[in-house]
Amino acid sequence: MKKLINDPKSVVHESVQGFGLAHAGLVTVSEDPIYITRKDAPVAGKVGLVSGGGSGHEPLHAGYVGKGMLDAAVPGAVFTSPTPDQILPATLAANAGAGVVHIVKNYTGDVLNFETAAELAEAEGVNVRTVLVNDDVAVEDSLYTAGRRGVGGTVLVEKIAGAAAERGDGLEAVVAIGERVNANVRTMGVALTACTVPHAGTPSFDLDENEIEIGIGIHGEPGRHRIPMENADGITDRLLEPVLADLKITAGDRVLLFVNGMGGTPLSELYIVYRRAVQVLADAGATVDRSLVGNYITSLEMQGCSISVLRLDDELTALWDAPVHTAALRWGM
Amino acid sequence: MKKLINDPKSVVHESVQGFGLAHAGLVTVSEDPIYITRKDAPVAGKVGLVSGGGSGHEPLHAGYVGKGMLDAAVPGAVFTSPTPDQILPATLAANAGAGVVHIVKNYTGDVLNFETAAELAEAEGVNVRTVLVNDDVAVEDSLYTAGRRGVGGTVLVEKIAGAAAERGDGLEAVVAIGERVNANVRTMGVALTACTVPHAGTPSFDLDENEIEIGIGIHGEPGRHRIPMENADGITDRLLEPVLADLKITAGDRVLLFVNGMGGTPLSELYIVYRRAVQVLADAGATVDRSLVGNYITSLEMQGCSISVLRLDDELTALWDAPVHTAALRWGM
Amino acid sequence: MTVVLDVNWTVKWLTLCAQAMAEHRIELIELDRAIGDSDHGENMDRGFQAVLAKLDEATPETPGAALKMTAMTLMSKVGGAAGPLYGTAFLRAATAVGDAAEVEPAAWALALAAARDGIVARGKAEPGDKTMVDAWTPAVDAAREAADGGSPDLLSVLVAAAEAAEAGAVATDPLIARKGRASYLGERSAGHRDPGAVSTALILRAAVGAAA
Amino acid sequence: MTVVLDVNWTVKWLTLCAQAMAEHRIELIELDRAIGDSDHGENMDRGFQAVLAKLDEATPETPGAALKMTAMTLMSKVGGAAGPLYGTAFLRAATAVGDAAEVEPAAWALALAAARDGIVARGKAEPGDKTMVDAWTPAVDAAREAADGGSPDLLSVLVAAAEAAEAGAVATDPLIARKGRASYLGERSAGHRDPGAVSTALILRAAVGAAA
Ligand SMILES: Nc1ncnc2c1ncn2[C@@H]1O[C@H](COP(=O)(O)OP(=O)(O)O)[C@@H](O)[C@H]1O
Ligand SMILES: Nc1ncnc2c1ncn2[C@@H]1O[C@H](COP(=O)(O)OP(=O)(O)O)[C@@H](O)[C@H]1O
Ligand SMILES: [Mg+2]
Ligand SMILES: [Mg+2]
Ligand SMILES: [Mg+2]
Ligand SMILES: [Mg+2]
Repeated sequence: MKKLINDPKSVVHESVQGFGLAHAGLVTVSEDPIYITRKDAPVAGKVGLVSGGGSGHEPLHAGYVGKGMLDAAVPGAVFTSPTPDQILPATLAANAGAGVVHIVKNYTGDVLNFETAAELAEAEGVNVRTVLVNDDVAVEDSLYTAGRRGVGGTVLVEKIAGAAAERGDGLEAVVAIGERVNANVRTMGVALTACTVPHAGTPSFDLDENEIEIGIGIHGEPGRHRIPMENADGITDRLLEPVLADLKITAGDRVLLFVNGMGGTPLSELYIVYRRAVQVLADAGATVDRSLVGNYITSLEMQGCSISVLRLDDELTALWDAPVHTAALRWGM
Repeated sequence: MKKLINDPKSVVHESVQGFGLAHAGLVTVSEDPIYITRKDAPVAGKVGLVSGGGSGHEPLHAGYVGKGMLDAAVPGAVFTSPTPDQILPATLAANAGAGVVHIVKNYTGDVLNFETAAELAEAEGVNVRTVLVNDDVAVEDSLYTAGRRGVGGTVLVEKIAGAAAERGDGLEAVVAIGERVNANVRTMGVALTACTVPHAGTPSFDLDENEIEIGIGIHGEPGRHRIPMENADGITDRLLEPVLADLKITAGDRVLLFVNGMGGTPLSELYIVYRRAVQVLADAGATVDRSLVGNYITSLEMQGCSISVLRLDDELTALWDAPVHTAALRWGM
Repeated sequence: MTVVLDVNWTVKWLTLCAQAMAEHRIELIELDRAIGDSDHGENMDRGFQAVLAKLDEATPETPGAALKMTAMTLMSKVGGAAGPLYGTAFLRAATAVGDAAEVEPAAWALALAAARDGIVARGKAEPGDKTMVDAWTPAVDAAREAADGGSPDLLSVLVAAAEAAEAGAVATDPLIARKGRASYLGERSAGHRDPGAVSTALILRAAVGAAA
Repeated sequence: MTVVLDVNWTVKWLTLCAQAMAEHRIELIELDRAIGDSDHGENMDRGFQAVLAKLDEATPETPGAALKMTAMTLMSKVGGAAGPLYGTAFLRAATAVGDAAEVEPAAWALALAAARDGIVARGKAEPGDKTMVDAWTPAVDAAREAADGGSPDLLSVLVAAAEAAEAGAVATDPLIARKGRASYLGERSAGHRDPGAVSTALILRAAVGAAA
């Protein structure tokens, strides 16, 4: 394992310190317990947005703290959800009295820890609502499983719900927008290589030189099945097929196409995937109205990508276009 | 070699097509020969800025085409400089009559091909000037060598010269700004792993599990020397030392600190390096006034980073802050 | 020498838990690597090291106080799925034993049942879902049986719980996970042991060690 | 059979060059991998395949026309350092042979010298800098000597040039590069053969093959 780190135990702490130094105009970093807030939090009258989860997915979530997106982010240890004693103060810091929305990726650990923190915050008089993100079509959604995971769609939920909060929507309205995004986005990912969690020191799974792992999540966990290496167009088709089927994409749909890198794949390859995805969507009669291509929700240095498709309507499009100023996503200001 | 590609021969072509589709509002893509221009090029009255070089360094250069930065980018084959028959039409497309500046990284291939293109463009009546970027302190600068390479500083030259052209500076003034940036920026890089050029199929050099390569360029070429793996702080110190010495950084200097990922290193690790670099600069009495952290000039999926330091003055700072709207760098608009 | 479940025993138990997590850290990481995200050993080790640090700061007055401190510490230091689940387990156990200075074997069996119920209440897993519940449930049953039986001495209750938990952990091998991260693997989760079931067995085995 | 350097020979030469680049593509990539950026074989192969395609489209009328077409094609298809350098070399050679239908051995030796001078003019490398110049310079000298000598037949000029270029390429092994990408390696460039010198030797060896 070769990493630009000092000590597996200090990775999150030092990285967050560096992040705070690099974006001092944008965010405030609390070091003990660790959480990041928007410089001007709490913003008077605004619903607060808080998200968090294990580290190792950067720029998620700290990179999305700022105007038009999150008020606070709570990073856990690498691939380990944060604890209530971090989430609670982040929630309090984000609360301007209009209530706080927790955006939680659907993993047992995240759900349980945010649940506890929400109870504690409610006990301190904060109105907390939760938007659960579960956009991963690689996982069967069933009452008898942990349910679908939250993956690429999380970035879109955070951006669009963030814009709704910024324009002044109330607590229930922000939740409704977040849930609308979640209901209209599906994602599927592929890994070409595994990643190495610093404290583990060995790759999170073993993959042969000519195998790829279809249906991976974002925690270096193995995926749904393993197939021989294919070319980019073949992989793209394979990822998009269940996404479009589950979303029931039909002719005339307008979509946002999000090709996300898992961290170790060159941007040039993501554009090759994007190119094919546009063709496939065109064949389905859908129009790509908005796009996002890059490393936005990663798994350390894993090679691979995920494709997310979000069905747009006029309001979601306008909220997507609304100005945003965070470390990792910025436009209009 | 596992890559999200269809065929090593079509990598650049398909990637540029995808790029064009994803950023259709921003750029126009010419496919034969391949080059990318700003949607509204040539911009009346404005000096045109053209850069280019081998592919594999994305988002460089196509990602920097747009308002406030480049008018055209010319991608060659992977790690191979583009040819005059690409550079010439890109130069003509960027020319609004006020002349064109070629921003060229100092590699024999880039220099020779841009030189030829410049002659051909001059023959067609275009005023062409060249800004040669050579910021890499890993390489000895001498009349008897190919000279220092152009690496991380290129991004800063393109942004700042681009802002100068955008505010209406004339040809010689834009060149002077570009050269001032180049004179005040130094860079040094490290590789933790090699990268694999698609058509080559094997890693560009062999590195043991506990070795790193100090002083690498951006073409997967081996570096200046090889040392046993060190921690992030140690590596940061090692990279910064020659940068600060060569730049003669002294107490009171204000700088832009640019920690660049080589493509395969997680963002979280870049922030760990950034954190240490700020400490080292502080110890030298310098203030980090502006910063850039991320994958901006890469070597495919190589793991590692480079650190660039640019000595700022008020004008360079203002030009850095000026609005920019490209696929990979955007603020103020 | 008859063993009593007092605060000394509790502190010794927690100390041995911390020792076991440190020793089995890599094993638990490896188990989690196979069907999860490679962090269970790291999480448990971090959590129990923090418990040790707390014990260093101040010695709790009762077994219940020690268990409550452990609950709060695991909750705030472990994270992931295991943090809230073990946190709830220790909290429910603490509530069950109240502020007694010594806990009777039968009461301990009830405390284990309360812990298990807490885990089920939070995590909604059923036996057979390939989670830590598959170690806790047989342990709870075995402890109750031992406590109800002819010789309700503490040691036999602890040994029964540990052995049942260990057997329960082994029995997760062929199961297909239906809860937690391993469930994403579907059928590919079969053939691997659940890391949380193993850490549960380690914790209950440490309880035996504390009585030695 | 005496060999004449006419357009047929030139076309055959270029065809054999393309064949040699395809065959040695991986070898040249490997050489460039050691002290450069792993693209020389790919670049040269791409360039000469394009030359082949041009030859398919239309047969040039004179050796000079074939050389000029080659120059323009390499210039626009090879890229990197080798593209402009070989482009210039072929362009200067084309100019040297003019529009003659047949080129005399002595004139060919002069054309090779012009090619070499073009490379030096563009790349500023001196002999010993570990570049293709280290293959061209001995080749030029040997060709001139053979052409000046007793039996100025074409084949002996071609053979002399090829052998000298091959020896020149081998002689780059111990050199420390002072130009091109290999120069970044400093002393670590010693112990490797320069890829451009090897491709030069391949080109000049193909010229012998075309006369067979
Ligand atoms: N819903 C659940 N109910 C009971 N136990 C669970 C549940 N989900 C996960 N677990 C247990 O937690 C263990 C994983 O813990 P850990 O690796 O620390 O957390 P995470 O899965 O968040 O990375 C599993 O091995 C399993 O025993
Ligand atoms: N300044 C120079 N003069 C002469 N030959 C050079 C010079 N620079 C590089 N070369 C030759 O070019 C070869 C490399 O070509 P190639 O790999 O195709 O281009 P690049 O170095 O741009 O990747 C070297 O092996 C060397 O022979
Ligand atoms: Mg985890
Ligand atoms: Mg090259
Ligand atoms: Mg885990
Ligand atoms: Mg090369």
